[in-house]
Amino acid sequence: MSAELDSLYQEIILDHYKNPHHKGLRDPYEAEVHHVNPTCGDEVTLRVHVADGVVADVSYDSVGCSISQASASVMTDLVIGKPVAEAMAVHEEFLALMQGKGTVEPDEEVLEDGIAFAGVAKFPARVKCALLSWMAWKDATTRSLEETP
Amino acid sequence: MSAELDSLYQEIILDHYKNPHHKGLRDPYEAEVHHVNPTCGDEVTLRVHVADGVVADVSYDSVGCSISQASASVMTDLVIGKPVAEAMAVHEEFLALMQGKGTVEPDEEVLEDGIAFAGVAKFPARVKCALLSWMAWKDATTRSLEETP
Amino acid sequence: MSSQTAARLDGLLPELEVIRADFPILSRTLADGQPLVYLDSANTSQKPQCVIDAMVDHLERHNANVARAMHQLGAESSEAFEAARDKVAAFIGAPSRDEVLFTKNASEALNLVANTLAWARGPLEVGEGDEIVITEMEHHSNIVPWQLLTQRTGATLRWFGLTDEGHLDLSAVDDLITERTKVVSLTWVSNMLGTVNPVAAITKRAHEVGALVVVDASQAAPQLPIDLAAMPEDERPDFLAFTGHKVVGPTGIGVLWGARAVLEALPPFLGGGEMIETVRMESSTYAGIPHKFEAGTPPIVEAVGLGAAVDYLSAVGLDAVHAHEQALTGYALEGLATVPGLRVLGPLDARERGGAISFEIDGVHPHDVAQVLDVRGIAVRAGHHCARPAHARFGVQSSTRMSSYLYTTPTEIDALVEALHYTRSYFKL
Amino acid sequence: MSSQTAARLDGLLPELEVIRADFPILSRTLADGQPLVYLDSANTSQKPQCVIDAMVDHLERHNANVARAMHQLGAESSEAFEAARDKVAAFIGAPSRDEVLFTKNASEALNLVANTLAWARGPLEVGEGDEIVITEMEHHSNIVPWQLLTQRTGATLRWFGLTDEGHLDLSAVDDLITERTKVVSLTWVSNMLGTVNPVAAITKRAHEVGALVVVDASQAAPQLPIDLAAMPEDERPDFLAFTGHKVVGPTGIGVLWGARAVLEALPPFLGGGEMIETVRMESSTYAGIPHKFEAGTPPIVEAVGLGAAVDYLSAVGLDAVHAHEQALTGYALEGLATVPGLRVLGPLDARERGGAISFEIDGVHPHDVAQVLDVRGIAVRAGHHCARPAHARFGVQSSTRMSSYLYTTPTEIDALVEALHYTRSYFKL
Ligand SMILES: Cc1ncc(COP(=O)(O)O)c(C=O)c1O
Ligand SMILES: Cc1ncc(COP(=O)(O)O)c(C=O)c1O
Repeated sequence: MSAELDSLYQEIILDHYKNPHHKGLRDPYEAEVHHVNPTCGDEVTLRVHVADGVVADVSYDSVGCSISQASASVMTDLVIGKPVAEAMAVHEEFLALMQGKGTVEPDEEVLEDGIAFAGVAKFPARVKCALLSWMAWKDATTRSLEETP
Repeated sequence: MSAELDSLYQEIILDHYKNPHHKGLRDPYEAEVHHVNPTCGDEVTLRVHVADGVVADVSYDSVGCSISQASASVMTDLVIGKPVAEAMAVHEEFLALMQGKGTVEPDEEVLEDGIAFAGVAKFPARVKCALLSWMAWKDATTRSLEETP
Repeated sequence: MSSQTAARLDGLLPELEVIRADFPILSRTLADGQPLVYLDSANTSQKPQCVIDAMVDHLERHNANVARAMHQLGAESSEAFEAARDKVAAFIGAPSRDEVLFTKNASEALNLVANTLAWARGPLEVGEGDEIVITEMEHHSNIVPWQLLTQRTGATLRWFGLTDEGHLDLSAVDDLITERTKVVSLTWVSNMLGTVNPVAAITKRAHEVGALVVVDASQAAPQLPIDLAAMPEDERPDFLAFTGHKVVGPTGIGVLWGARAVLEALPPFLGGGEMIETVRMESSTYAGIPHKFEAGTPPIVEAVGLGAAVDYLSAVGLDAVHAHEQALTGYALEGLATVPGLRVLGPLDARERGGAISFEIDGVHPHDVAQVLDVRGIAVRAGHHCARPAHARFGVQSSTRMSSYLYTTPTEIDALVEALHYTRSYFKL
Repeated sequence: MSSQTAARLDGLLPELEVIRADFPILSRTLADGQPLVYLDSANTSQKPQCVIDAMVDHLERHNANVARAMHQLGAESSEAFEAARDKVAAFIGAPSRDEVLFTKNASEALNLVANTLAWARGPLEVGEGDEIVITEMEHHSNIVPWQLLTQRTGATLRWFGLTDEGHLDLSAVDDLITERTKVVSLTWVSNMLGTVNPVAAITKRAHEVGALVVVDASQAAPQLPIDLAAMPEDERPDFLAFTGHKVVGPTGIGVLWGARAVLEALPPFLGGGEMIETVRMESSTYAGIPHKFEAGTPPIVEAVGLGAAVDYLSAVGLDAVHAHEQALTGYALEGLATVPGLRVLGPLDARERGGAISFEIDGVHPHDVAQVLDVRGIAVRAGHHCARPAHARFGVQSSTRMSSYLYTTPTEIDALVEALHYTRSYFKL
C-alpha cells in the first residue's frame, strides 16, 4: 500500500508542495487566466509575461492538493526563460506523460523535476490535478501572444 | 381465446356499436364538453340539456372503438329522462362495475344493457374506453346545473 | 405467404434464431400459454441479455457516482460512463465525443434544443418575425417543444404538409425555408408512416438560409447506419436526437448530438451539479461541453446499458439490421395486402420506408383490432402513436401499427396476417 | 474506539449483517485484495439485490412502453410503473399519488419548478421586484436553477447565511421572507454540513407571506421518515424533491412531489408524448397531472427499481434507519475528534445532523486524504461536494466527507479513523 502511495507522492513532489517556486502574482504580464477543476474545486489564477518570444515570467496564485500545487511549481521552473516554442514542446511532453496511463518513459533531460509525476499517470483521477496549471499556462501564453503582436 | 373475446364483445355491445342511440349533436343544451383519451385518441363531444332537475337530453358526436361507442349509446339510454340525482347514481354504479376488475356483480335493474360491460372490467386497458362518455356526461351535467340556477 | 416462402426472403439476418436467443423476453409465454409475437418495437425495443448483464454487473460491482468520486469505485464508474459516451459517439459517427450529450429520452433532447434557443441571446436568439419549420408527420415530442418555443418567443411555427403517399410535400420548400427560418426540425424516419425523409437535401437547403437543423433520429437510429462525420458538412444536421430504449438499451436515457460551435454558443439548459465551473451565490460560470448540459447525477447505469446496446447492434451490423427490416417490411406489406379492406398509411414501397407499418381496416376500430391480436399473443400498437396531426392529415383518428426489429421473423408476420383475417371474421365482415 | 465499544452502540440496526448481505457490492474486494469500506453514500447509495432483481425481472419478462401500449406486456409494464408511483407516494406520505412526478434526478425536479415558474403568467408569475430566497448551504442543484430564473425574469435572488456552527442564520428571517418573496427553496438536510433545517417553521413563515416553498429532500429522504399528509397544511411545503440513486434505487430517476393546486396552475415543462391531451399543428392541450409533467417515455425500469427500493427501506423502517445513522454519526464524531488537527464543518451534535460529515485536516489537502484512504479501500469524497458557497462561508476550498448509510458498521468508522491517523503520519505531520 505504502509503495503505491510512494509512487504517487515522490519526495520531489512533496518538496515542491511545501516550498512552491515562483508562487504569487507579479507584474508585468500580458494575460491572466483563471482555471478551475470543477469536480474538486482546485483553482489557479495565472499570469504570463512574454518578451521577445521568450517566457519571461509566469506567476500564479492557487489552491489545491499536493499534486496540483507541486505541478504548478515544477511547471514554472521548466518554462520560465525558455523560448515560447520550446516551452510549448515541454508542455506537450508533460501532457503525453500524464495521458500515458503509466506506459510512457519520462525524459529527464526535458522534464527535469517533472519526471516525478510519472507515477501520477497511474492514478486517472489525479491526472487532472497535475495538468491544471499547465493548461492554464498554455491558455495564458496563447493569449499573451495575441496581445503582443 | 374466442371465449375471452366473447366476454368482452357481447352481442349487446356490438349492436349498440353498429346502431348507436341518440347520436348526433342537438339543441337545446346548457353545456357542451369535449373529452379525449390521450393515449388512444378516442374523442367525444357531448351536450347535456337539463330541465326541471331532469336529464332532458344528451346528444353527442364521437370517434372511437366499439367499447367507447357502445358505452356512449348505452349511457344515453340510461340517463335520458331520469332525474339528475338518479342518473348520477347510475353513473356511480357503472363506475363501480368498471373499476371492479371483474369482481363486481352488475345489477340489471339499474344498468340494463350496461351489464354487457361487465366483461370489460377484466381488460384494464379498455376500462378507460368504456368510461370516456360517462365522464363527459358527468362533467357536462355538472356544468349544466351551474348554468341553470 | 407460407413460412417456406418466408425462409427464402432475401436480406433476413442469417442467424436469426441465435439473435432471438439473446432476448430473454422472446421466450416468454402469455395468457393461455400463447407465445409472444412482439410487433411493437417502434414503441420500445426488447433488450438482449448482454445489456441486462452489463447493467447488473455495474450495479453489483462498480456502482458509484461519476466525476465527483475519486475512489476506486468512482474511477471505475466514471470510466464506464465515459466509455459509454465513446461508444455512442462511434455508433453515430460523431465528429467529436464531447458533442454527445446524455438526456433522459429523445423528448428531453428535443426540448433541450428548443429551451436553450428560447433563452439564447445574440445570433441564435429567436423572436418575432423568426420562423421555425417542422413537418406534419412529426411525433408529438417534435411538435410540442416548438409550439412552446414559438408561443413563448413570438416566433411563427410553420410546417411541411404531406402528399397522399405519405411523403413530405417538398413543392413548398422555397416558401417554407426562407431567410426568416431559424430552425428546421424534422424526423428522419416517421414512427407512423414509416417514411424516410430526405434529411441531407433539406439540411443543405436550410443551411443555405442560415437555419439550424434538428433531426429526430428516434426511429432512424435503431435501423439505419448513421455516420455524421462522413456527411458533407453542409448536409450534416446541427443536432441529432434519439432514445435509448428503442435501440435495445434501457429507458431513462436519450442522446442529443450537437455540433460543438452551436452547443458552445447556447446558454445552459438545467442548472446544478456537474454543469458548473464555479458557483458563487451571486452567479456561476459553466463547464464546457458535454457537461454544461448534464446537470445532476447522470443516467449512469443507463449509459452502461446503452453502451452495451449500441455495441450489440454494431456487432450485428446496422447494414444487416437495415436489410433485415427492409426484407420483413416488404414481406409484411405483401401479407397485409391480402387482407380485404385494409389500407396502409404511408409509402407502399419497402425500400422507401422504415419498419413501422400503420394501417386501418374498414369496419373495425384499431383498438378492437389490437384487442383481438392481443388475445392471440400478438403485440401491436393502436391509437395515434403520438402522431395525431399525421393521422388527421389522412382523415383518420387512429390506426393499428405493427413494427418489427432485428429479432422479428417472417413467421411472426404470418401470424399477424392470419390474425387480421380472423379479426375480420370475428367482427363478421 | 474498539469494535467492542462499537458493538454496544445504541440505535444500530440489530440485523446489520443480514442487511449487508443484501448489498452485493459490499462483498467486493478492491486492488490488493482490500475489502471495500464504502463511506460515500451521501454521494450515491449502494443497491440491494431486491432492487437489481426487480429491474432484471422487468427487463426480461415485462418490458414494454407504458400508457400507450394496450397489449399484455404493455398492461404489465404500465401497472408496474404506476404501482411504483403508489409506492413512492406512500414513502413520503403524499396527500395524492397524482402529485408524484417522476423526473430524471433531483436536479431536474428542482429545475422543473424554476423553469415552469419562469413561464408562469398570472399569480405565479415571477418578475422584477419579486424575490427568491435560498440558503448558503444549498447544493449547486438548488442554487443554479434559481440564479437562472432570477437572471431571466429580473427577480432578485437572496439567501440565508450560516452561523459558525453550520446552522441557518435565522436572525434575518423577517428581512429575508417578506411580501416580495415568491419562493423559498431550501434543503432539508445539508449534504455538506449535515445540518437538519427547521423546514416546518420556515415553511410556515413563507406561507404567511404567500410564498411557495420548495424543499430539497435529496439527503433527507434516505434517512428521515417523511409524512407529508401528516404535516399541518401551513407547514407542508409546496414541493419536495429527491433522487432515486440516494435511496438505494437506480440512477435515471428522481421525484418531485407538488401540491395539486400549484402543479395544476403551472404551465408545462417539457413538451411531447404522454403530456398532451390533443395535439394540432397550431396548438395543443395538455394532460392532467402527473402526466402533464412527464414528457416522453418515462424512466420505466428505473421506476420499478425505485419502487423496490422504497419498499426495502420501508421494510427496514425509516425510524430504524434514522436511529442507525444517528448512532453511527455520533460514533464517527467521537472518532474524528481523536485525530489531531481535524476540524469538522457543521454541527457537532449528532442529534442535530444527518449522516454526512465533512472535515479538514491541517496540513493535508482533502484530495490527498482521500487518496491515502482509497489505497486502504476506504471510499470517501473530497472536494466541494457541489456546495462551493458553503465551503467559501467556512473559508475552505474543499473538504473530505465521510457519509454512512444503513449498511455501514462501526468497524468501518474505526477503519476510517485509523486511516486518518495513518494519513497524518504518512505526510509527516
Ligand atoms: C442536497 C442535494 N440536493 C440535490 C442533489 C442532486 O441530486 P442529483 O445529482 O441526483 O440530481 C444532491 C446530490 O447530489 C444533494 O445532496
Ligand atoms: C419519431 C419519434 N420521436 C420521438 C420519440 C420520443 O422518444 P421518447 O419517448 O423516448 O422520448 C419517439 C418515440 O416515442 C419517436 O418515435
